[in-house]
Amino acid sequence: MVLIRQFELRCAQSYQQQKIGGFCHLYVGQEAVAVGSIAAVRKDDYVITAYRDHGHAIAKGMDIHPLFAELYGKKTGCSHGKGGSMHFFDREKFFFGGHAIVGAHIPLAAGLGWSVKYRKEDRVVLCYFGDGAMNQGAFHEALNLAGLFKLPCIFMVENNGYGMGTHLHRASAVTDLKLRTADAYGIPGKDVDGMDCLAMYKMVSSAAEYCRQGNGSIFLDVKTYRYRGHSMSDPQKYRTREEVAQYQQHDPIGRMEKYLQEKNLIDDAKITGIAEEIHHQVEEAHNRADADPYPELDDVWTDIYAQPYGPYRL
Amino acid sequence: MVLIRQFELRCAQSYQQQKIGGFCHLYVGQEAVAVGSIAAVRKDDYVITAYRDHGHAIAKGMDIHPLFAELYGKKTGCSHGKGGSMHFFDREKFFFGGHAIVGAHIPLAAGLGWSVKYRKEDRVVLCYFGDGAMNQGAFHEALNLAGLFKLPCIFMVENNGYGMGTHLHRASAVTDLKLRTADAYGIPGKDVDGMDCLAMYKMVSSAAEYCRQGNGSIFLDVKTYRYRGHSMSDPQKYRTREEVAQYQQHDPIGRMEKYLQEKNLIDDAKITGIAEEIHHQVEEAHNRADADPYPELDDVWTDIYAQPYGPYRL
Amino acid sequence: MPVIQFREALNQAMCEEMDRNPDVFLMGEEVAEYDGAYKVSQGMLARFGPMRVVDSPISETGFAGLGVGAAMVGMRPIIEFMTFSFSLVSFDQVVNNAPKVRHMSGGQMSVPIVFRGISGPGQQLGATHSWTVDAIYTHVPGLKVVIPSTPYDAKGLLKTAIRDDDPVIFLENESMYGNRGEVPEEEYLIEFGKADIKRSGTDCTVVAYGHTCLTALAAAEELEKAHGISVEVIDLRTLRPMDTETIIQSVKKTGYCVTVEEGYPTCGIGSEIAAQVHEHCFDDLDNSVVRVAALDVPMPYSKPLLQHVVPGTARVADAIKKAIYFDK
Amino acid sequence: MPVIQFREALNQAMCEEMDRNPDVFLMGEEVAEYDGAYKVSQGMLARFGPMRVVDSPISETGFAGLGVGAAMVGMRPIIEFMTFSFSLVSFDQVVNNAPKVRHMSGGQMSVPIVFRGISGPGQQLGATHSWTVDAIYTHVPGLKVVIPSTPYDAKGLLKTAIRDDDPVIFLENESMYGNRGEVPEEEYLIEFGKADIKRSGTDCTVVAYGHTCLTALAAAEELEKAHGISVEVIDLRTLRPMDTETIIQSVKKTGYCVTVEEGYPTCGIGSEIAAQVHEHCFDDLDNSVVRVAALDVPMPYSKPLLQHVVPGTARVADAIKKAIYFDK
Ligand SMILES: Cc1ncc(C[n+]2csc(CCOP(=O)(O)OP(=O)(O)O)c2C)c(N)n1
Ligand SMILES: Cc1ncc(C[n+]2csc(CCOP(=O)(O)OP(=O)(O)O)c2C)c(N)n1
Ligand SMILES: [Mg+2]
Ligand SMILES: [Mg+2]
Repeated sequence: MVLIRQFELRCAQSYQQQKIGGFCHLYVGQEAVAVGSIAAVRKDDYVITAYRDHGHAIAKGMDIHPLFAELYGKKTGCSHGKGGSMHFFDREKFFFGGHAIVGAHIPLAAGLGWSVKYRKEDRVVLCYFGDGAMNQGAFHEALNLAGLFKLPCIFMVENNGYGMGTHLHRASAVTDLKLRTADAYGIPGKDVDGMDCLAMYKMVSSAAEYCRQGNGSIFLDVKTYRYRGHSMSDPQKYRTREEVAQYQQHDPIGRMEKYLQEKNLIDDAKITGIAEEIHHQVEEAHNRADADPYPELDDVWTDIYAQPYGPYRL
Repeated sequence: MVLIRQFELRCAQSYQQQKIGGFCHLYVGQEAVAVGSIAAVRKDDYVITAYRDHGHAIAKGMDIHPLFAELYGKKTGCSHGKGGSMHFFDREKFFFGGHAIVGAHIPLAAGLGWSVKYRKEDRVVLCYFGDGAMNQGAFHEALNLAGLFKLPCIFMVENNGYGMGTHLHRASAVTDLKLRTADAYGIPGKDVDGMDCLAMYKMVSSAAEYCRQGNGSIFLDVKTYRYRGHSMSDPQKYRTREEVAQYQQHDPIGRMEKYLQEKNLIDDAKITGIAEEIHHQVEEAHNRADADPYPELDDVWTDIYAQPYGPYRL
Repeated sequence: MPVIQFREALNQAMCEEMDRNPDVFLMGEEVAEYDGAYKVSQGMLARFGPMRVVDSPISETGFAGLGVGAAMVGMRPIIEFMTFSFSLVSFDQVVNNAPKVRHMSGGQMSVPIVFRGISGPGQQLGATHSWTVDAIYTHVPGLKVVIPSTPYDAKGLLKTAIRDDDPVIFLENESMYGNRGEVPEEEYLIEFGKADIKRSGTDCTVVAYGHTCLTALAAAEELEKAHGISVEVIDLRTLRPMDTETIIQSVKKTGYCVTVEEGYPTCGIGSEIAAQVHEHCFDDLDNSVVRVAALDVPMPYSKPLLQHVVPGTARVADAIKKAIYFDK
Repeated sequence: MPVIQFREALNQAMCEEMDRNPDVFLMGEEVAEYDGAYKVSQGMLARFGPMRVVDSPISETGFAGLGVGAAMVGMRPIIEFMTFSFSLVSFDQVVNNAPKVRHMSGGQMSVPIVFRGISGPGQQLGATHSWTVDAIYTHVPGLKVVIPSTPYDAKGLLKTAIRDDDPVIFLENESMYGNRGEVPEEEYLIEFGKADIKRSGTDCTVVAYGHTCLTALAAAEELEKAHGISVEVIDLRTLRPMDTETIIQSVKKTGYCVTVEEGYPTCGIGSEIAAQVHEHCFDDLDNSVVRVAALDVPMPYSKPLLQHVVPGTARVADAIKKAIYFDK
């Protein structure tokens, strides 16, 4: 979580320095969701998410240097500079992106789940999306398929209360989101505190168990909060500073530190030590990525087809 | 209902005689749904439905001659021969089609409802679709909007148990369809016997009242059955003759006749008389349509834009 | 050589590839228990069982996307659209997810998926059901677009499509499913990006594909018989990649060119070919390229209107005559 | 004359039409309380209230369709897509329901709706977010497609679009929202289907529209200064209907033609123009039409790659030189 937090803060800085282009959606505040849930499953379980994907990528074990490089549009980026902030991928780590069209990756998650069932593998799929995404048709169709075919998917809404500037109650006719899936798709739903890493861990552990046993999908309404704007260019007039401050009192990192201190598993020195070490790691990765070369211009022709059939004449 | 039934049987004949092209989906067996529901609302309430639209068009008061003419592709058709079986329309009768892409008209119904609310009119929208259509994203998005904006719409699923050859339980993760809308969109749902015209009438009367009072939308799971194949070219291997026969025992027309007889409102002679009169009416309309002229070839250039800007040069 | 129907050729291609590779499966509306809305998948459920031949709900976005997701981990889904008109409700899945995941992942992920089904004006189905989607999908880099004109081509091209590591749009035509043709018993594949000269000639090049190939061949016969005009008919077979080379060589020889398609004319396949032919054969052309397409209108239901909108043999023959300044 | 921003011109057009006609309303994501993702609708909620300036959930199919339904009973919805890349998830509503209801109802129903928003390669948003949808929507009869290049045109064309009785696709460009230009205080409308010659010249015709118009003008300046080449720049203003007549007249005068667009080249706007120009100016052309478009690849994120893919002034200038056989 500390790594994600520091990575994101460094991104914010780089964005201001115009090292990062396009949209950049930070995960600050939501760290416990990705970290707790991904820790609860195996390395070879599948993960797929939307455009606010930095946290999941890091939690899934991606090295941060190719992430910085991707953000800076460098050839060494995880997607060779072609994807950017919203399109992190790592095939070897079973991280399937990073998808920028709201809701459109949820059917892909059903497809990952389908492959697991088809191949009789012992695997689950973690699929994350926002509260705003639940009003897309793609969500509806995918969840019906997952319910019907009993696919081993854990669908998690990272319910941070807002889709851009629109509060949940202005976008969704029903705000108790788990109701939407239990009765509509036969997919049982649970609420979980997404600011509490351990709660996430426990909930996803048992959900994964449920899926692995062939019971079909599960839905989690993960209550969380993003501290920063929707993207880097959001003036945030739709909420008060007080609201943000209130959530920050339950900061997932602070809570975890407190918990570990209470259990005597960590002390202040250790905390500072970790923070410094990570700071170092982040700076180092950033510096390296910053110095990396851009792709060659001819690289625009690659990664389109498996066997390129060459540039069209025009 | 008798008129619809006879109209449809005549269509079946005409289809076999290749007077009708394209797809032709008959309403035989479902008559009580359109008749009971449309009778329960006012002439200027809005109606919109899918491609199985003959029944609704007739129930909404459309003359059958332009319907036959439409089916035969004639200039006198309600849509000048451009729409065909799946695209009956009557602006003056407030019948808004006839739409052939499954689920795609449900957002239009929300739009009709929106206009009513916006203009502060005293009107309701009746929107029909099939059980298969409920798995389309368009359904989900439209119902969320209707629930959120509290639009005066009665959404009716004509639940005849099949989407083409696929039974409801093989297409929908949840088969108690009213559950899908109550908890997902805050739109209350009720079951109703769609083989019983009076039950439809009563249910829709009270639903319309609910909508007119500004309470928002309502959803009805209308249990019905189609006696004929999905369209005229369906071998119907997915169900048994017995199943069809069983439903036919509850035939909506037969039931209505029995009811009226019990109440001494009609006798056998009257029933035969009505049937003959309608038979006559149907034959007359069919004959007239059959003799009507086709559109001029140049008519392909009309009805595309309000002010045609002429054929493109090519 | 056995003579079989177009639909059987497609069925054979799918069955052979499913025998060959357990990762191949077929999903779509009514493909399994119903044996396919147009009987293309006849008998496949019985043969391969319900995990490999799968009826889906009416959820094009859902199952097209499911296919893309499955393909990302190396499965080889064949997704049947009952018609490509219905692919438009899942357009984003087809033009964004399928062809761009490889790109946005920097080449880490392949999406070996085939979307197949009917495209074309159809049999009086009205404006929304009668899409010819050739041009729309050919527009999109990352997709491949394939369209056979004979049972032989159908089988060979579909097998290639299923083995291809990229998303393929495979276009069929309802009115051709019953067409018969020779198809060898031994296995064969047909390479993408190679046009096939279905008829050689010296007076005019006609570029066609899929159903319009048959129209072009009929027009060519007619002109040969009636006026001794020698028409060369090029069957593109794949629209993306497009074999511009073969077109250019032919036009350099004949000096004239006609394109034929059944979709909307504006920004169509004919527009693209015309632009390219003029570019590469500027000094060889003795007239501008003549394009034949559907009239630029929504497809009407009424039969005479429909027949007026969709180009038939007579319109193609007239276009050839116009192209080569033949007046008699 | 007041000088205002492009986005203000759009805002004025909407406000004036909403003042004029109570049936006009604006709906889209973040258009109301947020004042628009790109501030085009700034202040409109405050002025017109929440029934007329409406925030919608992230449900493009839902609200695009809602707009079509409302239009069927005579309302005049302006539906904002945050970008037209997102219109692809509601493609069926835009290309089937909006433009075909009039046709399929035999002319009984009008659908006076405006879909507006950003189209174009954008600022490093990656392949799925960077659609230039010009060609795809221009392909479809029943739609009208409008794309302004100046604040003046933006206001006049948008007002015409809102009053038009047919569905209009109105394309804007993010990078131009801040551009300034003169816009008169008195009311004016700009007719559809009339191109505007933004610069006259005698040596070469360049056909452009929207953002590419600015690129073309810059290239023309440059060539004039550097080499005394006199370039005529035609701004199409509307892609459907397209003012082929003005293009033809210009090409007949100059003998050369270049097209410029920012979308995918295959079956693009340039393909269509090239095909038509060759058809109508076969004897007037001294070279084939040269097309400039984005490279035929998904849009990459990385800035240098993106700049390589999207045509800039240099590429347009080179194309003009190539077209007129200028080598120096
Ligand atoms: C189909 C589509 N519509 C609109 C957008 C623009 N958009 C990007 S993120 C976003 C808000 C999403 O909110 P939510 O799903 O709650 O996720 P969060 O940002 O809160 O993580 C919007 C409207 C998009 N990317 N795709
Ligand atoms: C988007 C789309 N997909 C598929 C079809 C083909 N199709 C037409 S009707 C139909 C079955 C619909 O079933 P249901 O909604 O239950 O209505 P019913 O026919 O029973 O009245 C299908 C699959 C279509 N028209 N549109
Ligand atoms: Mg959110
Ligand atoms: Mg049904």
